[in-house]
Amino acid sequence: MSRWRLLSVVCVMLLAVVGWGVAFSEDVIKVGVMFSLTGTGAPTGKVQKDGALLAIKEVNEAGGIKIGDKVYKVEAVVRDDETKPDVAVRRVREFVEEGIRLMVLGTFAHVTTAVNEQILDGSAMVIASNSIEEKVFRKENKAPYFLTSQGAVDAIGRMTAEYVIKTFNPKYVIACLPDYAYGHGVAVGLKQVYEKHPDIKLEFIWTPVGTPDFTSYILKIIESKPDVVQMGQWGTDAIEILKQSYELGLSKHTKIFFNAIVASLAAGIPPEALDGVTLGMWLYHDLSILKDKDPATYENAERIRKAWMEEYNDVPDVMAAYAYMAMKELLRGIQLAQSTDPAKVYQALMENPEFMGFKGPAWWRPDGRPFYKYAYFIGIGKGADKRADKWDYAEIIEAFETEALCLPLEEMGYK
Amino acid sequence: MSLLTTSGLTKRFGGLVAVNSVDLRIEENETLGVIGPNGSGKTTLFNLLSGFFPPTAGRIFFQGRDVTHLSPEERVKMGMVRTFQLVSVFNSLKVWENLVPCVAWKSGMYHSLWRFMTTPAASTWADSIEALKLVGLEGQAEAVAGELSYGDRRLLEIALALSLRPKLLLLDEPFSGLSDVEIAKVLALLKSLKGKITIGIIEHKISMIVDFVDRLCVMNEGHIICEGNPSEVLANPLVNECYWGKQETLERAGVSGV
Amino acid sequence: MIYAIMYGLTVGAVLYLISVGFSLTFGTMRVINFAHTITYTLGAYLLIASIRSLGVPFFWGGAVGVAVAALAGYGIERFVIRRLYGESLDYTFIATYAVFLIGVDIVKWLWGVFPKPVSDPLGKTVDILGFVFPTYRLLVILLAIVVFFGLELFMRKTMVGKIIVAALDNREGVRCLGIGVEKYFSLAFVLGSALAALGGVLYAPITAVHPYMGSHILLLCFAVVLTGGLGNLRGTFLASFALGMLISITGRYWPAGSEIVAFIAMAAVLLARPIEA
Amino acid sequence: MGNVVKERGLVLEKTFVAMGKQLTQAGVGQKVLELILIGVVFLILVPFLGAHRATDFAIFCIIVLSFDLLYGYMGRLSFGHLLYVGVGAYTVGLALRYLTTNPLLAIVLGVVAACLAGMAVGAITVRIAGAAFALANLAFNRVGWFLVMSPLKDITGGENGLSIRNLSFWYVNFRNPTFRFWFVLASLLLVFLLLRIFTSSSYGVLLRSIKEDEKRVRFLGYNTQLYKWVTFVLAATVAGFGGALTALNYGYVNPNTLDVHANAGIVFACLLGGSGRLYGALLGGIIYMLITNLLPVYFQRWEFFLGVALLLIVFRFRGGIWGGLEALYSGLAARAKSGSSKEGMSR
Repeated sequence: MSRWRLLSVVCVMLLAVVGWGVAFSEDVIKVGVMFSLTGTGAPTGKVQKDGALLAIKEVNEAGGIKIGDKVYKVEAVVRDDETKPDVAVRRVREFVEEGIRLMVLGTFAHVTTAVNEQILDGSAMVIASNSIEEKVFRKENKAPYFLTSQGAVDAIGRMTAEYVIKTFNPKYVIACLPDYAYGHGVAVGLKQVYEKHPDIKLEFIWTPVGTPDFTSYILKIIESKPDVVQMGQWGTDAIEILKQSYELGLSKHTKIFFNAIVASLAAGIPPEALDGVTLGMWLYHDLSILKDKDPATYENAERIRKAWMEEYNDVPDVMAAYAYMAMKELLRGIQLAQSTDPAKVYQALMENPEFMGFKGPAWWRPDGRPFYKYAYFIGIGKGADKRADKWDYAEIIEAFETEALCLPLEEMGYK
Repeated sequence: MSLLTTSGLTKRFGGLVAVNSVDLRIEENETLGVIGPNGSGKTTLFNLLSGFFPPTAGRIFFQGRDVTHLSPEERVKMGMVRTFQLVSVFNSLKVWENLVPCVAWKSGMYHSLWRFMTTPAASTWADSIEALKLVGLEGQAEAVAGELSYGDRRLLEIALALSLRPKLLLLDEPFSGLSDVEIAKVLALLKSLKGKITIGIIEHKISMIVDFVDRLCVMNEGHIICEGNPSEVLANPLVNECYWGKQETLERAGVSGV
Repeated sequence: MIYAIMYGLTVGAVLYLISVGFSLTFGTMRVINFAHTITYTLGAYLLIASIRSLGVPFFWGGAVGVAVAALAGYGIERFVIRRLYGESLDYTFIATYAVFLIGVDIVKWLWGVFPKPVSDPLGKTVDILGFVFPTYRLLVILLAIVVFFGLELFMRKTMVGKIIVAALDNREGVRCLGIGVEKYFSLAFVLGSALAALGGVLYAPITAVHPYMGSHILLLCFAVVLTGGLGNLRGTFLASFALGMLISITGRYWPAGSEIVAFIAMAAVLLARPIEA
Repeated sequence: MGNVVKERGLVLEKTFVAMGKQLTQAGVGQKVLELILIGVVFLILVPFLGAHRATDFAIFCIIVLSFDLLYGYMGRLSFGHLLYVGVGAYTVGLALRYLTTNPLLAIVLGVVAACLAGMAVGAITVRIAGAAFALANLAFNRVGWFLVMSPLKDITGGENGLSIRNLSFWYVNFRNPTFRFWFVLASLLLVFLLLRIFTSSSYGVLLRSIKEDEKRVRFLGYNTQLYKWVTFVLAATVAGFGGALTALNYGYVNPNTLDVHANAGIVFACLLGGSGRLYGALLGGIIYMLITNLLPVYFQRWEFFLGVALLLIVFRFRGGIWGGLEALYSGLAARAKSGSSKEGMSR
């Protein structure tokens, strides 16, 4: 019967195909890098990857990592999580199986959350470079060697709410948030702050992810006439809702506060739609606002920005900057621990928690999050006429220092 | 009692009346020929009888039971089996595999889904070969049906129909597209069946079936205009007129010795 | 509420422009054309490219986009669809999906993964009975209606149109006529592609332009075409506006369900009227 | 007279030979051998890919096999097949969270749930033909996805998915990669055996008949709606089993398991290997996983590659890889045969 010979032929072919994928080893330290290089997260994932690679390049150019008497170069093993949690989990398993137990990853919150679950057994150390729901960092949920260079999405809610209340002194606020993990995390943070101000009316409008048209939601906002609307869409949804808000003249009725914007998204929004919108951001590439106030931070940020310009002829996107910081910290951990063992590297970072990040002095908390001196930056969107170059989409008006960045450790279940 | 009767059977397609109030009757074990020019409604009539589509009006009785609204498969189960004008067999299957669904049913497997799903198809091999022997295709059992000649596929289709143990076999232009040699083969097969089962046969060319059928029905424009034994029918001037046109003659039809 | 209806109409208009080509292709050639969404995406990107590099105004850019996308549509028809003519549905399905994948990657390669900004070319609003509407949206709705009547006229008055209509009705019958129907079908295909590109061009200022923009609208397109009846041009017109309205109004009262109602409506229609084709 | 007897004898002999061939083809011994061989193929994969990848591959193969029954054998292309994978996966996830600590029981529940979902949806969609069938299923899949994402978010975890922490019970320990591998491999072999029996039965022939011409099958006395429904439910059930294994394999369920876009991957795998052939489905599953797992590592433009490969399949290699190999083999066999007969003549 032909089936038999066929099967054996197939076996041989499979072996040939598979054999091609077998890896080899050298005098290098391999670290895993995984972002969403395809799928909906692709715009962010690409710059994140660039960020992580730049950090590795800097360390290698400075001589690599010295463990004992031996000097190791760092090599990134880059993978694509396709913006899918299951693919991410699969890739992490592959990393671990290939002996790569230190990684920097994370474009989308749910993807990173899934990875945290996967490494609960301590099989790997992960520094995520995106923000995740705060509950992941609670003691009972957090994987032993899991960190993030950015923070919790809940913090976005707390910080922006604090700023909005302080600055605009509103009586009626609508939070227009996307109906998925990211939006719900932000909502948790918002509620935590607004609960302390019972005189302010807070309402939520949830928008589905990837809806073709936001007009019905925007109209609802216009009709409700709030003092401030806090928007928190992400990805292309952010572009659409800002475009359509401009088109419908929302800003004539209501102050628009956009919770979190990054350069890769801002690039997709026509300048007129950003003009005059108050923008919250984790970070901005140009920190000249700190030039006099905090020269050390400014110079550090400038250094990174210049290195970035040289390497990629572009400004560092927020997400990219966090990936850069995550990788820098991971490599610092290896150097300190003199080992690539996840437990030791994690331990080393926790014992020497202070570092200088893109956005100022910071220290690692036991819940795996850094506390940055400057939690948040506030900018005003610039119209086409005010822009100096294509990256210049906002004017920074404040570097926001607040304790709201992280909940107290006791509340997170530590100590 | 007749095996099959229809009363006032009518089918309209939009404005067109394809079959118009037809009262047809087929007796047990007779061979009935339905003839008529193209577009006279023969195939539509067969489609109605076999349940291809529901009639606009009228009723169909089979063995005294009203089958007007039964589905094709239920009619097949009662013993009404048909073939198609364009040979319709499963070209991608092997010849013997074509017969598997038919003979699997015969062997009673049909009544137990589980048995049907788990018994190897090969177990029906002997029955399939048996059915193929009837039409003389047993030597090509392992060939792929699509590679047979058109005539052999026609034979295969008849084998399919016969393996369903029909009480009434409706043949829709079984000779169309066949070569003379193939026609002879099919005709011989049909002759061997004559008298054993009831056969309804549509044919465009009267000459093919005239010496073989017991009775002829002539259709024109959806009506049955004449019926009776072949010689009566062919002698009927009305038939001549509608069928051949006025200038045509019976000799033209190649009917000799009538 | 008036506004919700109004914006439902915009969504409907865009859905119509994209779906009609889809419906046309299916009705004539029995091809479920996944590649349709890539011409849609291409239309939007070419618009941007021509505004940026040629410096032409929006509407000329749009014309360039539609023209080039139509050309691409012809290419797809000539090299993929025509070779699969009369084949099983699945293969054309899969082949056009392949074209879609390749197209997305080419778009990413040419223009990058970052979303592109497109500004509203008019930027004015109109005041009707105290309700303020952006002019651009009115224009989109108007264009969809013009396209609808244009198509109706085209189908009724021209030879090509008549053949296409006949083909929609009974494909085999038309083929029996012995005319080179393939030629006319390919025209229908190009026409469909051009309309999809027009949809992309018109929607660009309202939505975000990114390489995967087509794959999202595609699902809604399926819903529209199936609700309206495959190959039924008027049904497609009605279905797009009905579903657009449904999406817009549901979005107002039950935001999470706004998109899914389209699919529920489609399932309901299919239940009531199964398609045997 | 003697001639006739001789002829009859010849026919009979031929009949018996062919019959024997048919019977051994479907015989128990051969099936066991086939299963062993498939097991060996996966075992060979382990050292190259790692047990976890081999496990992923095997699960994917189960899903592709279930799809092949529907598409390859019965010729009904569905774009909503992942719904059942998702139902199986979520049922396991929810059962282990709220109902039981026994993963085996959870698998049973998952399979039953997928079966029920298949019964309900199938009852509606099998009435629909052609492209509309594919799209109607897609609509149902989309509705399922929506249910998980939005109205049932509180129990399914929405976008974040659902982590399963009860993975070990008695000897059954899904935390252990080796156990996972063996369990999944055994499941694959079970599914394969089952489908092998189904497809080589009269029912299997009926399915292929329906694929070619459903109307004709009705005129053979078969209620095709019933058989289409049965097949649909069967495919859904097996897919649900695959989904249940996915959930246990990752210890995690997320809405991606029923993402309609991922359906294309299954269709592709099915075609790549060769649709309508169980071995084709297995081969397609493995090769698709190899492509999607390894290609992105070396090659950024994997979407492009996938597109080109699909076009090639559609235009050049309809039978997929397995079909191609079969053709190659029969070609070689024919050549060898004609060669040997020539030799015989020259001698």
